[in-house]
Amino acid sequence: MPSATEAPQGPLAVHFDGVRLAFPVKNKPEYEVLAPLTLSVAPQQFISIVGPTGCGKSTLLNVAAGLLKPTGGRVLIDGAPLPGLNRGAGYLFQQDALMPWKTALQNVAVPLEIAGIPAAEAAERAQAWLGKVGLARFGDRYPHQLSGGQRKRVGMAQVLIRDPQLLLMDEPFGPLDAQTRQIMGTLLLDLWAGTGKAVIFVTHDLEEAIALSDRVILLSAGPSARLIGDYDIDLPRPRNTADIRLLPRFHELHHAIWSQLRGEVAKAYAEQAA
Amino acid sequence: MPSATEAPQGPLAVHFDGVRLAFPVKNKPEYEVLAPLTLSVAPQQFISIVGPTGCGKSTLLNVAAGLLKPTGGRVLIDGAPLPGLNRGAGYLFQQDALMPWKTALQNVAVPLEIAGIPAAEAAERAQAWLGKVGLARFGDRYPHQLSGGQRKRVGMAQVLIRDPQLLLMDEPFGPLDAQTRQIMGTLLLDLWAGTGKAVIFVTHDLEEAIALSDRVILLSAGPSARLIGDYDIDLPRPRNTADIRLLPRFHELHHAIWSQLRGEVAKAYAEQAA
Amino acid sequence: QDLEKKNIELGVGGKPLLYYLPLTIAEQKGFFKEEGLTVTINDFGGGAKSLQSLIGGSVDAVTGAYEHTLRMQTKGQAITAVLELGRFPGIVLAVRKDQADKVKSAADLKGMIIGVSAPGSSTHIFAQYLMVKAGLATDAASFVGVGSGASAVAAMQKGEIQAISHLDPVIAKLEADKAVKVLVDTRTLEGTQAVFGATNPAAVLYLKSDFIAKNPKTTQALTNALYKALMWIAKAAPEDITETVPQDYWLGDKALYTQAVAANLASYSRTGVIPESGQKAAAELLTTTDAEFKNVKLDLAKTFDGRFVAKAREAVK
Amino acid sequence: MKSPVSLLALQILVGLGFLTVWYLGATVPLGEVYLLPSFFFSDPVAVAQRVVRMFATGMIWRHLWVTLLETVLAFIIGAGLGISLGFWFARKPLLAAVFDPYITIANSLPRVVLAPIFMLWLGLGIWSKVALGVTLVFFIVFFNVYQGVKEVNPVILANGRLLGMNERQLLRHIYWPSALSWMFSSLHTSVGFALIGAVVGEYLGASAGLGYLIHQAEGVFDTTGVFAGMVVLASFVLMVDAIVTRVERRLLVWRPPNPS
Amino acid sequence: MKSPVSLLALQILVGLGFLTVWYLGATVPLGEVYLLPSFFFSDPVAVAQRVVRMFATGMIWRHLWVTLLETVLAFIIGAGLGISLGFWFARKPLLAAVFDPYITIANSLPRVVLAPIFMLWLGLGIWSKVALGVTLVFFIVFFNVYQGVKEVNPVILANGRLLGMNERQLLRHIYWPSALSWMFSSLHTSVGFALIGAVVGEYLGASAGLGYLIHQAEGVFDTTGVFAGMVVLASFVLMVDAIVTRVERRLLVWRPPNPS
Ligand SMILES: Nc1ncnc2c1ncn2[C@@H]1O[C@H](COP(=O)(O)OP(=O)(O)OP(=O)(O)O)[C@@H](O)[C@H]1O
Ligand SMILES: Nc1ncnc2c1ncn2[C@@H]1O[C@H](COP(=O)(O)OP(=O)(O)OP(=O)(O)O)[C@@H](O)[C@H]1O
Ligand SMILES: [Mg+2]
Ligand SMILES: [Mg+2]
Repeated sequence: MPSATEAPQGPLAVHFDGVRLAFPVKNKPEYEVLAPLTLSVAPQQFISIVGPTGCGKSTLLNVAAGLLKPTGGRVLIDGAPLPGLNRGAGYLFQQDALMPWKTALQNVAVPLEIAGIPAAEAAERAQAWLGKVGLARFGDRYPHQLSGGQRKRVGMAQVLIRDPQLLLMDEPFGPLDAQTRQIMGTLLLDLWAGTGKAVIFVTHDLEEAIALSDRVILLSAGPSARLIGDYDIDLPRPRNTADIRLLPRFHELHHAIWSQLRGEVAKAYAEQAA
Repeated sequence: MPSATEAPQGPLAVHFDGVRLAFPVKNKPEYEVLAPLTLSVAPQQFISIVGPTGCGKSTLLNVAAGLLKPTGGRVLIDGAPLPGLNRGAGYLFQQDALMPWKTALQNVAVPLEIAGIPAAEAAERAQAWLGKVGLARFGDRYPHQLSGGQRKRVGMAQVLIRDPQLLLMDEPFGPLDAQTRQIMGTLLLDLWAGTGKAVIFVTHDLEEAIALSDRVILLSAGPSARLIGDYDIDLPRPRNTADIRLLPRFHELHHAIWSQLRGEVAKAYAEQAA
Repeated sequence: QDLEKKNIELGVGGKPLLYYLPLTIAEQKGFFKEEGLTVTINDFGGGAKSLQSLIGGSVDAVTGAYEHTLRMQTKGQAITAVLELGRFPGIVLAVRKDQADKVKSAADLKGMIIGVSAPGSSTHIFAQYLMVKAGLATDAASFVGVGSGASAVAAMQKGEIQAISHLDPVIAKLEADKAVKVLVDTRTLEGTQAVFGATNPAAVLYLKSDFIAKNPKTTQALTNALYKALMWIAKAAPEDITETVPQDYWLGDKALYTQAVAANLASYSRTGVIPESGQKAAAELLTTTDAEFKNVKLDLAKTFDGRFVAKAREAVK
Repeated sequence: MKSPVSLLALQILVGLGFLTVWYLGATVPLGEVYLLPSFFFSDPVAVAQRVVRMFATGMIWRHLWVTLLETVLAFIIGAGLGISLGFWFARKPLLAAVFDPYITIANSLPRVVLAPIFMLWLGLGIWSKVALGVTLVFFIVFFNVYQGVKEVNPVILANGRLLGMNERQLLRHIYWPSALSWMFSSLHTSVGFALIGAVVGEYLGASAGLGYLIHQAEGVFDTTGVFAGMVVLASFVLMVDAIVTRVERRLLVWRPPNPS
Repeated sequence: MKSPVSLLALQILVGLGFLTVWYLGATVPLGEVYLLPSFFFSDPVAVAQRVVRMFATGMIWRHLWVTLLETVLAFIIGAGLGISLGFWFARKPLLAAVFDPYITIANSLPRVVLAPIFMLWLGLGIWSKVALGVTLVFFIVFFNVYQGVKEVNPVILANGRLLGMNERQLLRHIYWPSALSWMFSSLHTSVGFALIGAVVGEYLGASAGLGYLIHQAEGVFDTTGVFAGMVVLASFVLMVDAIVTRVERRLLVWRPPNPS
């Protein structure tokens, strides 16, 4: 596992090279979300990003997905600058992104269908994926007939079924209960382990971040968020996401990150409220 | 504080009287979300509802808000059957519900404006509320220019500014980081304390539920969710939502609820995946 | 003069047509003003529309087909003509050049596709009348409405119709293009008499009968103005007329227009009076072709009121 | 919402009220004048008799068939063109920007004036009428589909693209279903306009069709005939619209039921 | 997206291309025949000269003013009615269900046939033309606003109601802004139809206006005059549409910029 301080070796799954992002705001100076930020995510690395709300985590994922063009710097994917959309990435959006005109099953099957897989096989594999996320019986429901957590899980199946080489996940387990979260976390780790996938995972749940990741990145409160923490999670793998929380090292890490994060959020709050 | 086992005394803020809810599903038998369920929420009571994803929490809130008509049973508000919409309730939806054509400030000011408060005063009070939720500088942003957590907080300000007598909150702190969650929780408790408001609070964060509530209700996994746990949270008030987690009684309660919940989720998962 | 009504709304269906030349002359020469009238000329999509406006009360007077006064009797509407403007219908039946050998008379029209300006219009009835007189049934040929503008020319050019019953300038244009051969021509005295045995009133000035009763002086003034125009036309050379009408009426070709004027010059009424023989001819045209007239007793005397022309003749010397 | 039966009853009630007003206006004088003089409005009894006669003698069928054919063709071709161009332009902003003023102009040209050109190019048969209808239907559908495509939810669109959809697949899986309700809204308007195109076309020059009949009746001031033609026309447009509504229901099953 | 200047250049280029085709088709024979015989199409040079003359002599102003007035009135009244009835019906499903077939029928009646009735009721002045335009604009706007109101996001609607909005406030704060883009889509289509209504009305019977001029020119086969009238008409509709677009931009500032 590459350490946070070592220079990254071999091809980089994603390299943010001085990426800066600012939004134009009408009648005001632009709003700088990300101050120039450099960050490398090695292939096979599972990296979590935490930070106060509104600091720019989703924005960073949007940049990695090629949906937002950085105002400065550039994004390298496996060493090559990202030309436009990042077609190798699978992105689970923070918002609902299911197609409301397709049933859960159709939504999950769509990525396979467009890849040219016959409809019958696509449906079969999609049904299997619905089972994995605990929704085997909900295949014929339209999104508006599902609960928030169910929609999120359909979205997850939709992204994962393609088996993309880079996974961008924006609070994927937000609307799930703790138990389901663990089940989904285990599912994600199983999928990821040994496949050479890189994962960039945004969450507000620090325990989850530590339990799943190789590395936890801490962003400062915005505007002009900077990378203020880069923690190597040197816990053994394979992990059981429930049991690992009992290890003393887990608590050390948690405490270290948490105290830094707490200060950051307090600052952000004070600043924004001003 | 009324105990869960005692018969509720005095006027009931909300009384679910054998409420049953089923959705018609095309070409299939109807899908029963809630099996007949009886539950009383006393005025001034802060009650949390936890349960596995998709069990029917949002549905229950929709019924309380008068947005869904129960298929069986009835809802009494302060003793009177709910005729249609529950106009005394403030409901923070699980989904985004901000008006995209209004800025954050306008969104927060709208409930005051429609109550006939002059625009200038409404704007001033809305600005103060934006400050309370840490978004003082974001008043002129449209919803699509805000992050997920920021939108949720604007929604919270929009609901709370009316000071409704019954608060229905569906995972209000879901997309917030832990620290902001605590700040918002404290804000909510301050607002609630001693005002005679009833709060029905849906969350997946058990610690949060215990830290905030008088009572935690546990729903079984759907379909046909039942009320399977009703825990009186006998922790002292006023509470500091951070420090209270250190009390041994907190851990006792947490452990008790958690073990029941875990079993339920596992069962739900097994059933749904089948 | 103390006219009952000085501001007159006048309706016409296709003002630039030579059919209505006297109206344009009266307007351009200021004859209405001389009579103390302020006339607004409203141009309608067709003669039928201008009649409807008269019945509806939005216009006071119409220059239109005499036939309308007869038709309105069957509808219980009292309409009276006071002045004849044209004495030949001006309708021409022509066949496409390549059919000229086959079709020598109306009897040969059997089974052909005939273009008319509109179904039910005077051009339609005229063709039917010719067929009936030639011993055919009214539905022995199929009739196609081809409109009255360039679309009529297009229909002939495309070869979609084999014969056409129409008016100038469509006929003039087709003749100039050498696209048709004329079979029956009621633009001339001889042609008209050959068909009807008499002249046959075309455009007239008509008004509602009760309007005439209530506004005799206004009616007189209108009659005078148009009568003056008729007299002026009777004396004018085609070139004078061309110079008098707005340039826009020239079909983009001054010489061609002058030629058309010359060809039509004889068709304008010399006396303004509709002769009884003409009234009968017009009535016969309708009764032979339209089932609706079969059982109706037409009162021809009510369709024309000659008092105003008589006075006009004295006033305008 | 009422049951279908009582809804029908209400509809019929409204229709009867309308007919009563018409009948009274046309036959009972108010003081001196008739509110709806029968020269302009005929009266419902006469119109009904005429309609019955039209069907009894069977003469109407040929005309009805011609108009039906023209309407349906105009509708299908116009809607097809409108939908395709709407999609195409919405996906090619530069193209749309360049042609925008020309489309606005074309939309505003009075079709009646263009009739001779249609006749020159397409003859007197059904196609010149179809063309007239197409020029009406096209623009109504085009503007709506264009806007509908641009209204697609940007998150769903981004998701589709990241799931690997190419332009064609985006069209099929995202733009098309998302623009459907826009499209159908315009189709409901278009049904009427397709018919108007056909009728006006026949009105300007034809040898058959309802427009021809109406024009003929108008030429001889047979108001009853005109209204009878319009009644036939109306019942017939209700049919076409019902088909559109049925297709719409089929395609939009996924929508949440209407709130409130 | 290109800069406004190069966009304009492209637009002009397209226009020039179109004029060239027209010019060549009308003046250079292909073998024996002209592609666009000038009897039917005139030619661009002659049309331009005629337009210049129309303005030079000043005779056009009076006509232009009449048509402008009619168009703008038809547009405003038609859109106003369409918007209000669209909202009203969308909020009263029973009403909408009962009147639905009648609206469909009314939309399909050929306005040309109704012209005499308008003239009867409204006289020969501008109002009968305005009425004709209104009957076109109304339906286009109505159907879209009706659908637009029904498309409102149910969660936002529920939120508004729970925030205490009464029907009027829902209309103002939720239905109206939510239906705006639907409304504007229909307004763009309507601009053209308002003009068509005015011109066709004048065409059927009037004493002034562009439609009157065109009709006069048509009667004497003055194709140049017809096209000159249409050119004036086109430039004038571009103006009205530009105003609509400007208002639209103002009212829809809150939208996220268009993706892709
Ligand atoms: N279109 C935009 N215009 C202006 N500012 C924007 C726009 N989009 C986002 N922002 C701002 O950028 C900042 C970062 O947003 P982002 O969505 O990346 O936050 P986040 O870290 O994902 O927050 P959360 O945890 O709440 O989801 C926020 O302050 C937000 O207000
Ligand atoms: N319109 C509908 N038709 C059919 N089933 C529905 C409909 N709406 C919701 N459901 C079902 O009702 C159940 C309860 O949904 P609800 O949204 O109340 O869950 P929840 O407890 O809020 O879940 P979450 O924690 O994921 O938000 C789910 O299984 C869902 O699939
Ligand atoms: Mg985010
Ligand atoms: Mg929920």
